[in-house]
Amino acid sequence: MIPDELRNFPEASQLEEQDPSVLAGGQFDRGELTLEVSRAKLEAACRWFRGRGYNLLSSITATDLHPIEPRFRVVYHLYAIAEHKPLRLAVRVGGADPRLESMIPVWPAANWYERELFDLFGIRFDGHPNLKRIMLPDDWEGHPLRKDYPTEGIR
Amino acid sequence: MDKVLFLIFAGIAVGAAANLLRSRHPIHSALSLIGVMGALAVLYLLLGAEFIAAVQVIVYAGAIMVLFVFTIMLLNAGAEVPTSGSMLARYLGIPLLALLLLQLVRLLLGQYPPDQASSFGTFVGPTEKIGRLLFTQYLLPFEVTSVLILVAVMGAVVLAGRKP
Amino acid sequence: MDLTILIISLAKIAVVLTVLFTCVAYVVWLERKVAGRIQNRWGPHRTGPFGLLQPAADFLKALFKEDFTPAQVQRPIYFLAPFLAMTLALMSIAVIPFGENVTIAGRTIFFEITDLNIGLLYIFAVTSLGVYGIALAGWSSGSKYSLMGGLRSSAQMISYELGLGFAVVGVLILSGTLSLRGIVNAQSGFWFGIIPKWYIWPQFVGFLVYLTAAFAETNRTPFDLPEAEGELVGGFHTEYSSLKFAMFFTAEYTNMITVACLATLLFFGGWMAPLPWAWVQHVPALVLLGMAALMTRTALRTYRLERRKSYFAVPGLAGIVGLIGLAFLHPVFAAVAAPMFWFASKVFVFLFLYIWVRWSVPRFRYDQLMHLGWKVLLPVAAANILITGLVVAL
Amino acid sequence: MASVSTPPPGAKTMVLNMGPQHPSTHGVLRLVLELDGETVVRCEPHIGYLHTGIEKTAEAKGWWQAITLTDRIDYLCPLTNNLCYVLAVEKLLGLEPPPRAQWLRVLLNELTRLNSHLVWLGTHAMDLGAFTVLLYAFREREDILNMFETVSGQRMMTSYFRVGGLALEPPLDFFGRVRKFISYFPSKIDDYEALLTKNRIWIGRTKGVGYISADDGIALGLTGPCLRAVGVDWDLRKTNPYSSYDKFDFKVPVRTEGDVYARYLVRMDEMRESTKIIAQALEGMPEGPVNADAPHIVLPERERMKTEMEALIYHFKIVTEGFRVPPGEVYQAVESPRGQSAYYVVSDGTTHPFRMYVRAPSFANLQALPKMVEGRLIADVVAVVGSIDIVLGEVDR
Repeated sequence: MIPDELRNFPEASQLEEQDPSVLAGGQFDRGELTLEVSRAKLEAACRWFRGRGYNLLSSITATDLHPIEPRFRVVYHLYAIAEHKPLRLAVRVGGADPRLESMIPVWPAANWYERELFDLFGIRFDGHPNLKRIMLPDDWEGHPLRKDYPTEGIR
Repeated sequence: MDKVLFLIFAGIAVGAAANLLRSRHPIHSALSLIGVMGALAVLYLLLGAEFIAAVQVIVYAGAIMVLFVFTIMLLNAGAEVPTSGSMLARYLGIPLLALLLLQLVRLLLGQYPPDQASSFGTFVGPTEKIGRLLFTQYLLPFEVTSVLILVAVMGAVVLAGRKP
Repeated sequence: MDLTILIISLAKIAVVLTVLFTCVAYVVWLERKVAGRIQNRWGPHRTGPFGLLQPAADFLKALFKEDFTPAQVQRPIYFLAPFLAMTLALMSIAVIPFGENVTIAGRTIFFEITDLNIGLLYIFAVTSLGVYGIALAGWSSGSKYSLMGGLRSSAQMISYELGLGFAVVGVLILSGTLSLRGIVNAQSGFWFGIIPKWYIWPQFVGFLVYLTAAFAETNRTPFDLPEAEGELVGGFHTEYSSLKFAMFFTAEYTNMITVACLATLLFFGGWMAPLPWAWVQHVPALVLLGMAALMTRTALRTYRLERRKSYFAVPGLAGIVGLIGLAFLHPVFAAVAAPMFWFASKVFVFLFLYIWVRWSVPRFRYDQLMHLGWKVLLPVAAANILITGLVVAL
Repeated sequence: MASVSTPPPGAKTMVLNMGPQHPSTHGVLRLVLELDGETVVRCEPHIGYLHTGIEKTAEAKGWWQAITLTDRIDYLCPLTNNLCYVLAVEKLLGLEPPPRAQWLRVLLNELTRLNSHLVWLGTHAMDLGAFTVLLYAFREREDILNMFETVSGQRMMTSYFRVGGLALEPPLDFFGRVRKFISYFPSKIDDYEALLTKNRIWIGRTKGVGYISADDGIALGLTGPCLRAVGVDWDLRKTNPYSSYDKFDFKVPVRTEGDVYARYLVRMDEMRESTKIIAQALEGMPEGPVNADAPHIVLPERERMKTEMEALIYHFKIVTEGFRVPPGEVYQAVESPRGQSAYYVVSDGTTHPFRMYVRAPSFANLQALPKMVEGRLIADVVAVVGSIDIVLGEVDR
């Protein structure tokens, strides 16, 4: 279900028409369109947007909303190069076993971003060919960008 | 003076040749071989054959052995592991070698009696003479050799160019 | 053999080596100075007047640096390689004549260590061995970068050795001798009373091939692939330090001097004066006195501007140069030294060209280098031989 | 980092560790190359040697303190990163800086672009053996750094932009210096081009090397000059203008060859275009304040702070606890010299960023490296790394 204000955006309304269970919400705030995608339908949604011309994956990142569950909010920043249009897809992942499908088949650029998320947030990506730490040493313990990661004292 | 130099470089040649056989590492063996060739070149020089001496160094030491060393480096060959070898070689090797050397000495002495020492400086040395001989008397062998080399080169190119 | 000849030979070797080492040191200085000017900076200028003591400082630095031997090296060869490189580089200077033989008071002075009748072949023999120093250094260092540097250099030197050899055959056909002195003597005289009969004119193509191959043979930019610092860190000398590194360095610059000498001898008439007129004999004196005057001017200006303590070093230098210049006015001294002056000037021009090119162009890629060597230089050189042979035969 | 990849036993390849200490990896990049002779069979970049946790640090800083962190991300174009972050925060606040500040930001950003491209040009040329270009390029870069010093007091870590405007009005002789600089700079570009553009060796080393197709480039997230060199006309300054870039007249150089030479030409042309933008910015520089009229966000001038009670109170409040930013999230992208540089900033309504994510163009561009070098020679790796123009500080953050 999406808020009414988003019905004006063809991306949102068309996807909603096709499969009402894909979009879980969204907003248009400060000139940026955000669409919340339901966790189960992430890959389908990404493929759909890729087909709509959103060919450049600008970045994948996440926010840790720690005490709140589902804890992680993973965002995909897309651009449609032909139309110069940005778009943000967001998906919520629970903290117990944070897992998502890898988007490498849709956008090969997702490779390192997913490794980075795995490294710094501990979110696993199923189907990633090389899910290793990218920034930190391989024997590092913990995921520093989580809000419950200690920022002072001896780790 | 010449005799001293001859003895020095003959000694180097023999020593390097012995080292060539003794070394376990292919690079060391190759280097010893280069040493042998260098010493031989000096011996040619002492005989007054400057051209052959220079060609010896350029062709053998400078080109062929470089390729040897190149290949050894490329294959990154390690030291050889000594094998126990056959009993035959162990017990018969040195006697047979001695026999061979004796035979050689006998032959050489028969050919050139010791009172008839080969003199320095009468070798067919000068470049001009060699060039003249190559292009007059030995023209056919010379050309045949070049064709042979050409064939060999083409064969090498065909073999190397073949995709697996 | 006569003992005096032996002593004279040894003395000559000592003198020539001293001069050669000094030249190598100052070619390094020149390289840094010219590179500095090309890149709008000063180059060395702190040590002595015009930074002239920089080579000594460099040498001392190399001497006192820690001589580090990595653990993975193949020991005897690792130590042998720099000696090999330097010795072979120094050996080729033995047959290079620097000036005309002069007879003074019934004694002929030979301006070379030995006049070998196959001088040119000797040089090619020695330079063809030069590759061992580099190849073995690369292999024995036990580092992949060094190994690749060594391999590249072997391949490169074999390839360009051919081009180099082919390039000079034209000269050999024209001169009919392998002796370097003979080749120079064959170039005496002038066409139309003005154009010197140097082999650069009939053998221009050969000269271009020689020049290119010589760049490659001495591993200078744009052919400095064995040590391409952008790719292979330091190439074959990555793992060398201190004096062992300095030896490779010396070898490189000695080779540069050798090929420059050779180019002068083969294509530019060696020690022959470039113009036929009589006043040309005063040019050395003029040049040296002019240099002295320039130095004096610099010294005066420096003193006026900065009141530097070293202000007497530059005038001293100017005095020495001026005195040599004045000496040229004496006919006997001029007869001995003028050929050497011309020879040195021509070699200097080549060295300058080397440096100029190095700081102006990028580096070739390995396959492009091989392409150039085998598919361009070699056929061109072969065609040059063919044409020269035809022309001479007709 | 990951363990050294070893080829399967019996393979005829050699594994070469290029970096993290290597003259041509532009910092601490490590490339694990699998070589067959001199041909690269496989290339695997390993990064993270310069990871400093800037994103985590930012969460503990106030909104205005985080500006100094952004300099350190890409140390070759600090002002671009300053701008991107500041724009993001301004977007969250709904604040618009006055025109003079916007024009000065454009001017300084283009100077930064020149600065960054000059370093790229010098190091790229040096990697390919043309050493002199480096010193030529650094000569001009020195002038640019001096100009940065006149405005911000710092040569590299400028931190000159503030939320709502600039730190200070630039000193009076600044514009004169810029004017002088752009009067001679085009002839210097000609000098660099004279050394390289038509040089046969340079063309041989770069033309056809490191090719990538437009589709692959977009799929791998390539942006900036690398993307424009494959024929995609996409420059955020034109397509999604920010900070009044839409008021400037400039061309976006695009080439279609997709090789190292095309990237080289695109960047050279960009330098010329940047010079034009700077000239326009100087020409039409609006008068007025350099800070927005938002006393609870922008620090008051020293004079007012010392004479007015209200200004002093605001000053005290901003310095001690900072300012609050309404909750929300923004993704602000700018065109950095290397590509799309973007900041994703999330606010929870407090005085600290809740999350700051940096989309570093080098990070994405570096992903395309294996595609560009596999099957080519080791010497080409150097050329391609140079042409991507990575800054490891930005890759690792």
